[in-house]
Amino acid sequence: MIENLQLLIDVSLLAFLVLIVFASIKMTDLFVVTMLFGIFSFVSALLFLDLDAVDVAFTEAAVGAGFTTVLMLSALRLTQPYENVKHRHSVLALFIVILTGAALFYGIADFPDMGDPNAPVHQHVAPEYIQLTQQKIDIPNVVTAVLASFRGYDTFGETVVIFSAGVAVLLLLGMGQVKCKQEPEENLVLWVVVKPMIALILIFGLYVQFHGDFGAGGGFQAGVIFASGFILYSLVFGEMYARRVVPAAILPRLAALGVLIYGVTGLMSLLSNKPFLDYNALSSDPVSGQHLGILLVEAGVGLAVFSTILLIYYSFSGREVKHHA
Amino acid sequence: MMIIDWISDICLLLGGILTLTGAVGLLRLPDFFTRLHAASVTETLAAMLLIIGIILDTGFTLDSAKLMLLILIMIIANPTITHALCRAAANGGNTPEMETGNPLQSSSQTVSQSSQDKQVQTETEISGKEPK
Amino acid sequence: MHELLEHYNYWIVVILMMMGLYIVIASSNLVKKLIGLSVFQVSVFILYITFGKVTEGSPPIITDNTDVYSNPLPHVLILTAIVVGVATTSVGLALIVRIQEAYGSIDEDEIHDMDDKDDFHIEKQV
Amino acid sequence: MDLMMHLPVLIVVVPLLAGALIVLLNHRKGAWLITLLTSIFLVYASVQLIQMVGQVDVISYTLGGWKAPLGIELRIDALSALMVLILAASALLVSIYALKSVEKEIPEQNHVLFYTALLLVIAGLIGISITADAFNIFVFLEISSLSTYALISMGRDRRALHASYHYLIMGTIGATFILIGIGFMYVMTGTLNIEDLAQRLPAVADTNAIRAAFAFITIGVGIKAAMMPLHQWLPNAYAYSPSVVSTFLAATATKVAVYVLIRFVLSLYGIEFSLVQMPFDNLLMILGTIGILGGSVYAIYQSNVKRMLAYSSVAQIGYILLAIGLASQPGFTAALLHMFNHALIKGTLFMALGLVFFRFASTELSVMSGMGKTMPLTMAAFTIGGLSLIGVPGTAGFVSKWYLVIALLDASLWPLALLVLVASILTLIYIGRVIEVAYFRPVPEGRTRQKVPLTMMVALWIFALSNIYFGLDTEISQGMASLAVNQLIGVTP
Repeated sequence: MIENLQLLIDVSLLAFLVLIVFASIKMTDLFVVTMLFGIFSFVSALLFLDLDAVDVAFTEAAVGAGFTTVLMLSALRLTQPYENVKHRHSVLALFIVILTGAALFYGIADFPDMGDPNAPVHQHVAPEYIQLTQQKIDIPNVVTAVLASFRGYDTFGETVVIFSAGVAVLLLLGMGQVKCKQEPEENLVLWVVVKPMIALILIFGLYVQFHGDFGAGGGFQAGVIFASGFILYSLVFGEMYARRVVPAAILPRLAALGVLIYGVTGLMSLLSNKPFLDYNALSSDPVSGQHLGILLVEAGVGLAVFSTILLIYYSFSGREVKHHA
Repeated sequence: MMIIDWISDICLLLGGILTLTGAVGLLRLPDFFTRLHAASVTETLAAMLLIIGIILDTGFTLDSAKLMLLILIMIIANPTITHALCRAAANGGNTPEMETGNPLQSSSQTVSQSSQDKQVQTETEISGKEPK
Repeated sequence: MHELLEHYNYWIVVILMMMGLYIVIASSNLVKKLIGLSVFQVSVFILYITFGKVTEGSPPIITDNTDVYSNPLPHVLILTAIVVGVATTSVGLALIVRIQEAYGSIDEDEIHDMDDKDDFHIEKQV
Repeated sequence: MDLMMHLPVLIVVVPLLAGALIVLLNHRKGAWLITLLTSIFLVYASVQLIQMVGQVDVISYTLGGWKAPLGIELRIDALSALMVLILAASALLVSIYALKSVEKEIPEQNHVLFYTALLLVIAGLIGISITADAFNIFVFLEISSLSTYALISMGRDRRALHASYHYLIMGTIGATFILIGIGFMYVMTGTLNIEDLAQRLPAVADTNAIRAAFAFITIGVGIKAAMMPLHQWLPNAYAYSPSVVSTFLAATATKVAVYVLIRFVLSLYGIEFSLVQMPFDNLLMILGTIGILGGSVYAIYQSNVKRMLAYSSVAQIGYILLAIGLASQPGFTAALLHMFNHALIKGTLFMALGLVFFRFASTELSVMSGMGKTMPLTMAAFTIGGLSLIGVPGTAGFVSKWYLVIALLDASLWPLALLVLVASILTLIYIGRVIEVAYFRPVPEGRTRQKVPLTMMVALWIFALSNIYFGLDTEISQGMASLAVNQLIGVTP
């Protein structure tokens, strides 16, 4: 019964996704396309939830539907919201797309059935992850365990990726400056409601940060949520005030600090001649060493992500609309 | 126990019906403000009824406590969002249709402003119908 | 019914990928290209997450209620990939803003024409 | 603490953390100094690693203390060590060169971030070269790519922005294709570790999914390596990026992509599957031939010397692919040798052009009129690089072309051997154009001998002289290449 229900949700959400993308191919108003993309991300987050990927769903909802959409709207403010309607060399495009599609259809033909517990994916490495997480790491959320310990090196790379995105955006757009006149209009309802809301968002961010061992969440999601609290503040009360709370100039340093926290935590194990990121070296008891290690690297990820996301937002929103000479 | 189950079912059913009416309203109503009105039904009352139905169904656990928090946030946030949207639309030069007596009779053709036309077009295309 | 649905996810994912790729190649608007790219990436994410699903499994958070968990590894991979996706999108948008400022357009065909003019201009100087 | 044991991970982590440290300190001169020190460390470490590989064959390093398919493993064999050496040496020379070049070309407020991005590119490329985890390749590919996009866009010309955007779109499609390919392999085997995959693939090798995975990875890597029909991003990206960036990228970036291709083809799929079962050898040879001819012909028609050399890079990738397509031991040796030598050649040429740009803010051919007299040392180095690119005996370029021709004749493909010679003549034509303008055209009026910073000249000449050194003494490069090949195809020497 439950399985059928899950399948039903799965089928309808995927159908939704196709409709949304189809609509965005047709649309020429970029605002609409952006909003459609936000919806697309949100629906795919629901789909991830339906497919048991709670952490992924959380991230996709926060990043895809939340931050990316805000970013695209900020970018549209600085560019043009309409697309010139013309379809150029669509024959070539169709050819490439059909070729790719054919290769994909060819490839998926002998995939194991979806959800088949005997598929190699579920037989080879995954059972060991679940078993070892219980034995050696002793936290309930296996995804966090794999993310921060088993494949901690990937996650270190991930933190560097977001850091390098911050560096890239900063190189391209600079930190931006805010003139006093850019204050938003007075809106009492928003002011009253948003203030306690921001407090709630920040508390929720902290909860997600430190509850990642037990449930969905972790440094990355927490960083995005925390940053979105400040983004909300700057949207409602004006960026000038937000920059007074968190000055733009310290954000790159905070992001770098986040990366360094992660890296140095990894290097700690070298002191006792264990490999990079071996958290067993952090404490005399291996399990508590793992706990400490995961806590530290998650803190690094959270800090790096929070500061980079906010930094990128500042870079876009603080840039003046320049008209081409 | 029976009664609670009944109440839960009624809540879920009512929530479902309201969601549906909200969706119909979103598609059929003539201008931005009336549509927003329809949407706000879905995002406040319907969503709340659905969540209450679920809470009653699962009984009092940690999950249902979280759901109650969710209701609280929805009560505060959703009307505010609707308000902010309305204001933004009004400030952007989008005025409500006052002249036509019965708003249901004014079709999308009579709505003159281009931004509204676009809105209509968007939603009809999503729903798979041809725009007029 | 079930037999038919066992590859349903994969089919739809392939269709989504094709549509995303089509937007990237056929659209000449830089922002829309980037959106198409994101759609393409998100469809790959769905592909991976579908790999990880186990029938009657539950999310990979250890509880006493069940022994069957979905595969956590694809989830971890896709968490990383989502971060990569948002990083790419933000760098792409920053580039688009700069292109708008430098060329006054975000239409690729127009920008190409201007590039050609730049080339020509320099050749004339020669 | 035995640092030697941890060198495999330190060569990735140190540049990454140095990049973060630069941002934290936010000091302009300090940024350069940290970059320089990091590259010195990298060169030292890569030399150590090569010696270690000579002793123990393969260095394996399990991260986090989790054994291979569970955790991520770093594996350094001779091929990886060779790549790390190329990357580290280029990084060192480029960072010496960068001091003055960056001062000139990059706005002051961006210096710190510029060096950060440079370090991240270096770290990303090294990370790709030593990891033994398929997904980890994707992660480090993206680290290097994101920073590359930013670095390219720092060029002064507005076309740099467009080139960077174009690269971003194509590069991301390429990376996503690689991700699809990895996913397809993962679903059939359940593992991501390359060794483990190699063991588990034969059982499922005869499936659509694996064949499709192979195709997707080849195309994805092909985009990154600028394989001929997928090369459109490269010419403008190289032509309009700052000199430091184009030098480093031309010397390394596409080679790392080719490395990934070799790694997947030889270590993962094995020769049997990829070159015999699939018609991959013929495909590579055809693509290589198209690349050699197309790239060379395009190069002849360019008026911007930097773009000319960029097209020449496309042609050189063609040589490497052609050599891999031979699927023979001499072929692979020739490919690896050319990867090494081409890094030297393109490093020299782009650095020389960087000096031209330093003085005249342009690399148009017309600007170079009479430059043999006004910038004699620079042009001399350029000439050495050019001769090496053509393949004149006594230069590094000759060695790899020689091996390639021998390998082609070995496989009795004499028409292709002839083609390589024809392509050398094409190279002679476009390099000859530059030399002709520089040495036989009159010096523009009022232009006197130009001064250039010593650091830049030193870096340039180290590159140029190494062209001659490795042209005369082939023991090191050839020895490394054949050791790598023997390890890859499982032949003991």
